[in-house]
This record gives sequence, C-alpha cells and structure tokens, in this order.
Amino acid sequence: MILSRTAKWTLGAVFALVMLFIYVPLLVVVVNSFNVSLTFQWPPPGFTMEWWARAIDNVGVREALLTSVGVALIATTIALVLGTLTAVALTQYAFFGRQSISLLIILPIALPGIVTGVALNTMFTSWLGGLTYLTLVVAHATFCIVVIFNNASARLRRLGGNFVEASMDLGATRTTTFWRVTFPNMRSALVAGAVLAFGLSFDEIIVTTFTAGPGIQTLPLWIFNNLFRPQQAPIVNVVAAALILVSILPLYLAQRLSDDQTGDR
Amino acid sequence: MTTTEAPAGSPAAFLYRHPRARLTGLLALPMTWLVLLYLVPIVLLFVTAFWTTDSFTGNLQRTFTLENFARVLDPSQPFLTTALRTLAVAVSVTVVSIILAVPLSLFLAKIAQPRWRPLLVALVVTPLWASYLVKVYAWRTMLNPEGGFLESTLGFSTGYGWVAVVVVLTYLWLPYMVLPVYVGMQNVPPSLLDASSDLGARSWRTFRSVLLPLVKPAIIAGSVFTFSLSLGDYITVQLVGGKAQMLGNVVYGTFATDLPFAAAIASLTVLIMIGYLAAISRTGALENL
Amino acid sequence: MRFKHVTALGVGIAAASLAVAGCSSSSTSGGGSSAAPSASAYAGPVGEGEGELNVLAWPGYAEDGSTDPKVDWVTPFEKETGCQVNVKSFATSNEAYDLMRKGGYDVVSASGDASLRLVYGGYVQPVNTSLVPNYADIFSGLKDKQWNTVDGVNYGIPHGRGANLLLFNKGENKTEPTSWKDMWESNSPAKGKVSPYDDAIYIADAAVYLMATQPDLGITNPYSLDQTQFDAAIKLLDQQKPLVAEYWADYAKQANGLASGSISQGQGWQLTANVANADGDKVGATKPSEGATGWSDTWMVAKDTKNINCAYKWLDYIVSPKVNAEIAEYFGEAPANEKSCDLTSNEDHCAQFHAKEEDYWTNVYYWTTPTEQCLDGRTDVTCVPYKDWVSAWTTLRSA
Amino acid sequence: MPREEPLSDAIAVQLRGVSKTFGRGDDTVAAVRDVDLDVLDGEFLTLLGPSGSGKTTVLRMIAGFELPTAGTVELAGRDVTDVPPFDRDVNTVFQDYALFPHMTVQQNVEYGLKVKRVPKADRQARAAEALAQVQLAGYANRRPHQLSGGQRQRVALARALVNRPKVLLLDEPLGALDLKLREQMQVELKHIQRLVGITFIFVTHDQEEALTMSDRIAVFDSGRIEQVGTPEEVYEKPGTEFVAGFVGTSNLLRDAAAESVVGRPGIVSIRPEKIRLAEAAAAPGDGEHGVAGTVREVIYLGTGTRFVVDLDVGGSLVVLQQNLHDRGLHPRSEQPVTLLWRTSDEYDLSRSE
Repeated sequence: MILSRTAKWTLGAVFALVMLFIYVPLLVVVVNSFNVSLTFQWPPPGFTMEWWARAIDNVGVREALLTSVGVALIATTIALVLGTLTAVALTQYAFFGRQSISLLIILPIALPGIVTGVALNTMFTSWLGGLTYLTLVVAHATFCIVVIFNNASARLRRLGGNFVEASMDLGATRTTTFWRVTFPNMRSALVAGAVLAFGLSFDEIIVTTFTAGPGIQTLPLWIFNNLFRPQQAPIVNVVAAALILVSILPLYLAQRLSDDQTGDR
Repeated sequence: MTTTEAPAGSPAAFLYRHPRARLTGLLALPMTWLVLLYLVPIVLLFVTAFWTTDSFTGNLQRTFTLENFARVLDPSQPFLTTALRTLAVAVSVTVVSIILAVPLSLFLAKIAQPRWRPLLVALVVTPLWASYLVKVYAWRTMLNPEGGFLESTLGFSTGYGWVAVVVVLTYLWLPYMVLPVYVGMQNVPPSLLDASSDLGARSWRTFRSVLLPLVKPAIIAGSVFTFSLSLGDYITVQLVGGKAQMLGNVVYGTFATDLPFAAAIASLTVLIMIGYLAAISRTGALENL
Repeated sequence: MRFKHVTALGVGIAAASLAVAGCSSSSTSGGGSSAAPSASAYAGPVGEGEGELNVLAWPGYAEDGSTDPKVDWVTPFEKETGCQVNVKSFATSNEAYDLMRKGGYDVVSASGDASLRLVYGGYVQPVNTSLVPNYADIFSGLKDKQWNTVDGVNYGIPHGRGANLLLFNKGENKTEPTSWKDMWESNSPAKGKVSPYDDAIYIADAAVYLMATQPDLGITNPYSLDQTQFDAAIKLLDQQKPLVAEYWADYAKQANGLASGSISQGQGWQLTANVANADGDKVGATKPSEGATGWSDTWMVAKDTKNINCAYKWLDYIVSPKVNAEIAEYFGEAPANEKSCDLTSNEDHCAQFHAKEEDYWTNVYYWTTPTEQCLDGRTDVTCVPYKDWVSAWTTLRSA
Repeated sequence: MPREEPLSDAIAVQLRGVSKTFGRGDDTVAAVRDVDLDVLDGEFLTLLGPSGSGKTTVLRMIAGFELPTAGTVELAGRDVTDVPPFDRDVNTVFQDYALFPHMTVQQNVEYGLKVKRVPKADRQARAAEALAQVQLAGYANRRPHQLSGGQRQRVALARALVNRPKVLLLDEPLGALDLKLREQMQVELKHIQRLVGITFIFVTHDQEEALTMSDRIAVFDSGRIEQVGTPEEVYEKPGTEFVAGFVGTSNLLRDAAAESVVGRPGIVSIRPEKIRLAEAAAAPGDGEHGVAGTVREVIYLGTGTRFVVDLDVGGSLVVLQQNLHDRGLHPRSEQPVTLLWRTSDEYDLSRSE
C-alpha cells in the first residue's frame, strides 16, 4: 500500500503509544515484584528478591498452578475432539440447521461469562449433585470448543474437499482418510487452536468462580483470593510477572503455526 | 489407523451411502455436549427467572410469577438505567478498541517490516496471556488516587469510576480486537490497494473506501468479543469501578440470595447479546470469529 | 449466519422455557418451610478421621498460613488428625449460606444472620455437644442462644463474637471519631472517602444510627423494622451514597484503601485494622457511642457431611483454648472459650474485647435474619422480611 | 482420425438413465439429465462440453463422489451405483491434482497401495515403476510444492496408474498448464494410455484437445449428451447445431440464406477450411455451391488467414485459408468476393435430426 510519509509517521506514533499503554501496567507489575514496599509505594523505596524466593516456596501457588494446568489440559483435549468433529461436519456437509449449530458453537463465548457461570452453577448444584473438579472441566471444555472449531474449520475450508476425494478415490475409507490425510494437514491449526484454548482456560476466572468445586483452586482463583492479602500481594505480583514472561513463548509458537497456514510457499 | 479396502457391505460403505448417518455420527457427541451442558442450563436459568424464593431461607419456590421481570423492567427501579449504563460501557469499550486496533493493525500489516512482523504481533497479543486479574489489579494500584503510579508520576489519576472501567476493559480486551483486524488486513491482497492508488486515490481515500470495507467483517468479529466480554464483566467493576455497578455485578450480588431475580437480569444481558448478534449476523462476520 | 436463525433460536429457547416454567408451577423445592426440621444429632463416638474436611469460614477463622506464614491453625490440625483441610473463605453471610446450600462443605462458621436459615433450610445437623469436650469451657452467655439453638436442640459450637467497628485513617481523622455521623451525614468531612459493608445486612447499621438520632421512630432492634422504620433506614442509606468511595466485601481490599488514605472512614472489623497496620500505625478502630452491629458466630456441621469424624474433631479443635485464643487475637474478637483468656499473647486481650463483660455487648446488635414476625416482640405490625431487605439493597446499589 | 487398432467390444463403463439434481425445493438444479453412455474397454473417451454442461458431474458419478439421483452405473458389468469410491476399481486425476501436501512424491504414489495393504517391497517397486513411466524417476523424495505444474500433473497420473485401475478418470488435467506443456502432455497421455491399455475417460472443454486425443467423444450440453462419435464423425457430421458450433467454428447457413444458396430451407453447416475464395463474379462449377458477399474482417493466424464474409443474402460465413506460397485470391477488407464449396462438404443439420 502506498502511504504518504505523514500517514506512516502517524501510524508509527499510534503504534508506539498503544505499546506504551499495553506495557506500562505490565512493567509496573514486574517492577513491583521486586518492590520492597508491601503496599507497592511508587517509586519503589528499594528492591528485593525476597518475593521471588517466597513465591517459589509457596505451596498454594504450586498446587494452584498444577490444578490450572490439569484443568486446561483436560478441557483442551475434550474441546479438541468435540471442536474437530463439529468442524469436519460443518465444513464437509451442507444441511438444514447448519447455521443454528454454528451459532450454538459460538454462544458459550459470545454470551457473558457470568451468564454461563450462573447457568452452569444452577444446573450442577440443583440437578447434578454439586460442584466438583469435573464440573469445572466441563465448563472450561464448553467454552474452549469454539476456539478449536474456528481454527479447525478455517484450515479445512482452506484445504478444500479435494484431498478427501483423492484419498477415497485411491481406496481409503473416510476414517483412514481422516487419519492419513485430513488430520496431518490440520495438525498445525489444531496445535494453534489448542494453545489458544489452553490459554483461555488457564486464565478464566468468572466461569471458574461459579463452577469450581469446594477445595479446588486454580491459579486465577488463588490470585483472586490472595490479591489483597498483605503478605501475599507481592507473591501475586511475582506470579503475574512470571506469567507474563512465560506467556511469550507459547504465543510466539501459536503465531508461527498459524502463519504456517499459507503452507506450501 | 490402518484400514484395508472395505468390502461392499462394510460399515464404511454403509456410511458412505448414508451421508445423514455419517453426519449424525460426527455431530452426535458435540451436539449432545453443547445442548445438555450448555443450552439446557441457559434455558433452565431463564425458567428460573419465572420462579420466586422463600422470604426467609431464600430457597427457590417453583411458582410461576412475572414479578422478577416486572421488577427488572420497572422504570422506577434502577435496573433499566443500569442496563443502559452497562450497554454504554460495552459500546464505549468496543469503539475505543476499534479506534486503537485499526491503525495498530494497519501499521503491523502494511508498514512494519515483514521479518519483524511476527515479533511485533506477539508483543501486541502477549498481554492476552498475562492473568486477567493481575492486569486489573495493576490498574487498580496505578489508578489509586492516593499515591498510585499515575498520581505520583503524571500528577493526576481518574480515580475509580466509570472512566477507569472503560480504560481497563479496553486494556483487557484490545488484543481480541487487534488479532482479527490484523489478520483481516493481511488477507487484503496488496493489488487491491495498488489498484486504488493507481486510480488516483490517496492514502486516506484508499483506507476509507477500499481497506476499511474489506476488514469490516473482521472488525465486527472482534467487536463480538469486546462487547460481550465487557457486557458481562463484574470483577473489573468491583476493582476499579468505585461504587459503580454493571449488570454483571447485579447478577453476582443477587445470585446467592435471589436467584430468580439474578436470572431475570442475566436474561436481560442475554437479550442484549442476542440482539447484538442478530444485528451483526447480516454482515456474515460471525463466520470469521 | 442469518438473522432468522438467531431469532429463531431465541424464540425457541423462550418458548421451551415458558413451557417448563408453567408445567412445574405446582411443585415446591425442599426446605422452604419455616418449621424446624427434626433431625437427630450424631450419636458418636468420634472415630478415626475420614482424611478430608471442607471448611467454609470467615476470612481469618481458618488460616492455613497462606495469608501470613506465621498464622496457621490448619496445618497442626492436619498433622494431628490426618484430616486434609480445604478452606474456602466467604465475604458475606449470604455467600456462606449459598455455598452451604449448594453442598460440598462439611463445616461452616455461621453468623447469626445465616445460622437460622441454615437450620430451617435443613442444611445443617444438630450437634451433639457431649462429643465436643471443649464445649464445657464456652462462656455460658454464648450457649443456648436463639441463633444456635432451636427448640432446645443445639446446632453448633459458639466460636466468638465481635462488633462491626468504625475504622478510620489516622491521617485523615486527626481526632478519634466517637460517632458514626461522618459516615452518614451529608456535610461529612469524609465525603467521597467512606466505605460501608456491601451486604443487605448493612441496613441494620443505618437502623442502629437511627436509634440514636431519631428516637421517634421507635426502633429497638435494628433487625426488626416495620415499613416506616425500614423506609427511614433506606432513606439514610440513600443519603450516604454520595459519601461512598467503595462498598467493601473483601476486608483486605478495604484495608488497602484505609491504609493508603483513599478511604477515610469505614465500617469494618478489627482484623481489617490489624491488616492495614502491618506497615505502620495508620488505621484506628472504635465502637462509637451509638453502638454497633456485630456478630456471634457458630461452627455448624453440614447435614449430609461425609466427614463426620473430621468435622467433630474440627469443632473441638477450633474452640480449644489455645487455638480459640489465637484466632480471637488474630481476627480481633472476643473468644468463646473462657480458658482462652489466659492464653492470649496479649494478656489484656479479653479485657480489651470485653469477653467477660456482658454490659459491653448491650449495644452490640448481633446479626440476625429479619423475619415478618417482628423479632422485638411487636405483634401489631409486621416487619420487613429479609427478602425485602435484599431486594432493597440490590436496588440501592444499582441506582 | 482413423482408429489405429480395433477396440474390444467389452464394456468398461455403462451408464443407464443417469440423472443428477442438486439442491432441494425451489433451488433444484438438474446437472445431468437421463444420460446413457457405454465406454468400451481400453478406449480413450472424452467428455466434451462447456462448463456447467454436466460432464464433470458424470465423471464424479463414475468415480463415486456423487450418487446419481436416478439411473445406474456399471463398471465391467457390476452395478456400482451406490458403491463408495474406495470400493471402486477406478482412479481419478484431479484438475488441481490434489497431491497430499504433507507427503513426498513417493508417499503420494504409494498411498493407494498402502491403504490396500500391499507389502512394502512390492509397493516401492510399483511406485518406482509408475514414476519411471511418467519420467519422474529422480523425484521420489521431493514434496509436491517443490515441483512444477507439469511435474505435479505427472505425479497425479502416476499416483492413479500405480493402482492399475480398470478405468482412469481425468478431470481437465491439462487445464492449468501452459499451451506448450499442454500439447506435450497430450501426446504423452495418449502414449501412456496405449502403453498401459487402461480405459481413459477424459473431461475437457477444449474441443481441439478432445479431437486430438480421443477414440470417441461424447459432447455434453445442459446435462445431456448431444452426440457420441469418433472425432471425425463429431467434426464432420455434427449431430446438432450445438455440436456444430461447439466443435470447430460455427459456420451455418440458415433459413432464407440456406434456401437461396442450397435451394431448400433448413440449417446447413460448412466447415471454414472447405470454402474457397474467388473473384466477385466467379460462378460455381460442377458439384459446387457459390454465394456472393463482402469481406468484413481479415485475421492473420500464422499458418493461415481467417476471413469473415458478410453474405449478400444475409448472415455471414467464416473462411479459413492456408498461407501457401501460391495461395490464390487474398482479398482485403470490404472487397466483394464469391465463396465456393463442394456440395459434398455441406452437412444438413435439419435433416440429421
């Protein structure tokens, strides 16, 4: 695109400003994780590694982290199966009600989390005997399906139906075709979707609040419970800073994988 | 998975001849899941809004009443105003996100050096992965009118209130707008923009008449996220809203004591969201989510 | 996706819902009646622990070292009994009630405005006090009260009591306030920096202030308000609204504000002041002359607990002299166990919190669930029931 | 083109009353209407027609990708109407080749054998043989995106041939190639077909390609077969006006013009290369017809020149003249001329129907 010099400079400036807007708060979090002051006086009166040391020793954080990873992994796995099945069905078949199904798929993410949370909470507690680890996983899987579905169906649309026909023409049944041809070609899209779904589940707090059983604490729940605890707030900052730093890796990965969609060039 | 050539009577051949059966097989599991574990609870919640509670124990009493909806819609009660305020916040967040995301994506997609692009995009989207709570909390400490980061470095702070809510929600959901808009801009063939320049359009004109219409579906897709996520939020409002309340807070606050009323308020947000989805469904942007 | 699909789905949901709502209109869910359930207490004996216990507690009552590594009563209990404890803390009685109702917790520290609801709702079981050795040492003034005993049946073990105090930032308030007036009156110097409790029960705090300032209303019990009295309280709360910075539900968040000075005065707990003062002496707490609302808490056992042995072990442990003393000091309340007073690290704790002076408690009004039948004994009027308190509070907060 | 060797009479593919409609309710589109077709063993049959004429749908029904709405499909006497593609002894070369991007050339070619569990050694030998057949012996380890268009096309061919199908279906396989390559591939395809002796059913919209390669041609229009015949029959004796127009250049005398020139009403087709240009006053000789007209356009084609002549009696005819050294009359634009042809080169379309 041919842009005037002024336009380029303006856009560059906007970019820089937005980056500032995005990163200053995160920077404050990271700096505060070294802040000596318990109440995060600004500018910091001094710096310390104590909070990082304490965070590493903190049993609550470690357990919450494990819970979160566990929930996110199971939810992502379920979503992978359900999302892929739906994507295959909706991209390869035209049928009455298809539109309604794609609406149903996006509903869990389009309706506000508190509605989903309250609805699931009411059903689980008044009809299905209360909240457990399972109810949390179920809730997370439900809103993760759409992420997998979107990635999978975008890839399937790009792929076209040709490969499936070619494979069947060469003697492979649909099942064989899926595992030998379709799946290998959507693998990178599924991985990108799974990374997104994992992240979504890992950080979810609203639905989680309403669907986690007693005694189950995910990392966001731990953070929520400890955010204002005077002894814990610095550790929360450490956890946050660590999350920010760790998050760059899977994100970069996901980015690379979805760029890969253009594939053969 | 290894399968040999299937004999004519095999299940594979049967399924081939019956696309309906094949489709049913594919959709059975996901649809059962979504209907039983999502649609049914939502419907049940809506049903609950027609019931009432015991005045002492707060337990549900399954007696049909329109009282909860009457109260939500009663103009002398504050809930319609709350709904309007919530709507205003969701719209503001969406509009501000668009205003920020469009130039940002334009810069990323068309100006930034291609080899830097993945890195820059990652930089923009990374905050998505930093914990939601931590980000809100960071803003709470920054906005503190007594000795917060903004007050001590810039000398002023908006304090806690509606402005803070819009700023923080924009901060939270901006990546959800940037991602689709950026992808949308990348998918616009450069030749179209060249053609526009070739036909005599300047940057602004090309942007307005060619680029913007082409990325409109992406913008709308992004707006579903910014709008819906803002519409249902209550934690951000709790932390930086001062005494402000949105619909989400009313649901959260009454859910334990008066579930039918909470359900009626929740139905109101669902209604707003369905209205929004319906309004944008004509654009075909929902396929782009 | 087309418009008609979206609308069709919406209409479908609505139609199905109406059908369901209409069909089941005759049935009533269990526990809604107001008759006390007849259930028998655990006969005992208290045997080997089941290995797990889910505790629902006010923050500060069941600390496991995560707020402050030095404050930990859970770990010794776990070591002693082998019962692995999961603690969930709640911010309001309503939250506690709701969580108990939905199940999954074995024991709960219920205040007076939740305990009876739990009993009548059928969510807790009677407690066999003979299986709790430490019950013998509980102040007699806390035993067999209307919020822990129904028809002579005990439903829990008293834990302690306290008053909801006036908390203030010492920088903003040069002299210690002695009245709630700066939290209520429009000309308040604390305007924009006031922090009330975010729960319907806070209406009682308005009633307490009205008892002192508008005696004509004839309020004698802040939980027993007829419509006129109730309306006056709501009017007062409306008048307070412009003064408010934030309503609080999380005590630590309030502590933050009080310490930084973004909150000048607030209603809250001694614990909150203690937490706010971790960094220096910035926040004071006092019981103003008008009196205050307060709490008297009871440990109760869930009706369908699977961990009955662990639950009884916990009841006994949590009111044992040493632990009860530590909690009372940490939270800032009067302990329930008489022997605790000799074990507090601050020798004067019981004196400071008036554990033994029944007089002090005369103008502390323990949280109680308001009912239509006036609690103050009036029979010529009906009082505003709790449900209407909740709905008035919702309206007030949303306006 | 004369047939070089007699075909056996065995029928490889037989279609009877095959119809296919898409959509339902008001949106119904009939893609194929009541088609009967016999394809002989070892034959090179071309389905020729404009896009949307139903030829690809017929091919897809033979392959098994579509189920006919009505009618039957038989392969070597076996009714396969609703047999799935993976159970049919038929293979397809797709228009865009549909090479699996995640597999090497070798893996692509081996794929069909692999899913039929042919032992590895056998599989590799056959793949190598097939690749050699299409002259890609050294390319086994490349990926499809590393190949040129022509090479991909050959891989697709090898991938299909390696399965030794009874019938090979080719769906406009040369469409994406440039002219030079296309002509080369036409020759090669024909060569391979003769070599392996497999029945080829070839879909194209390019009439020249069809004429060059086929043993027989089935001309499609609007979901129906208009004519089936050898290239010569289809070209020289078009069964319908459509065939006359689609195969070769449409050069028709109709109604009044036909009556005044040929002496009877109807539609008469004369191929452009059969017409001779003469001076304005020239009279037709014995066994010849002649008509007067004015040259409207002269188009130089390299090997020849094309003249568009407006007839005095109405309508126009196209004349194709070889650019020989001694090329006779070479009129300019707007020059009056007479067009002469042998009456035996006339083909009366109205009579053949």
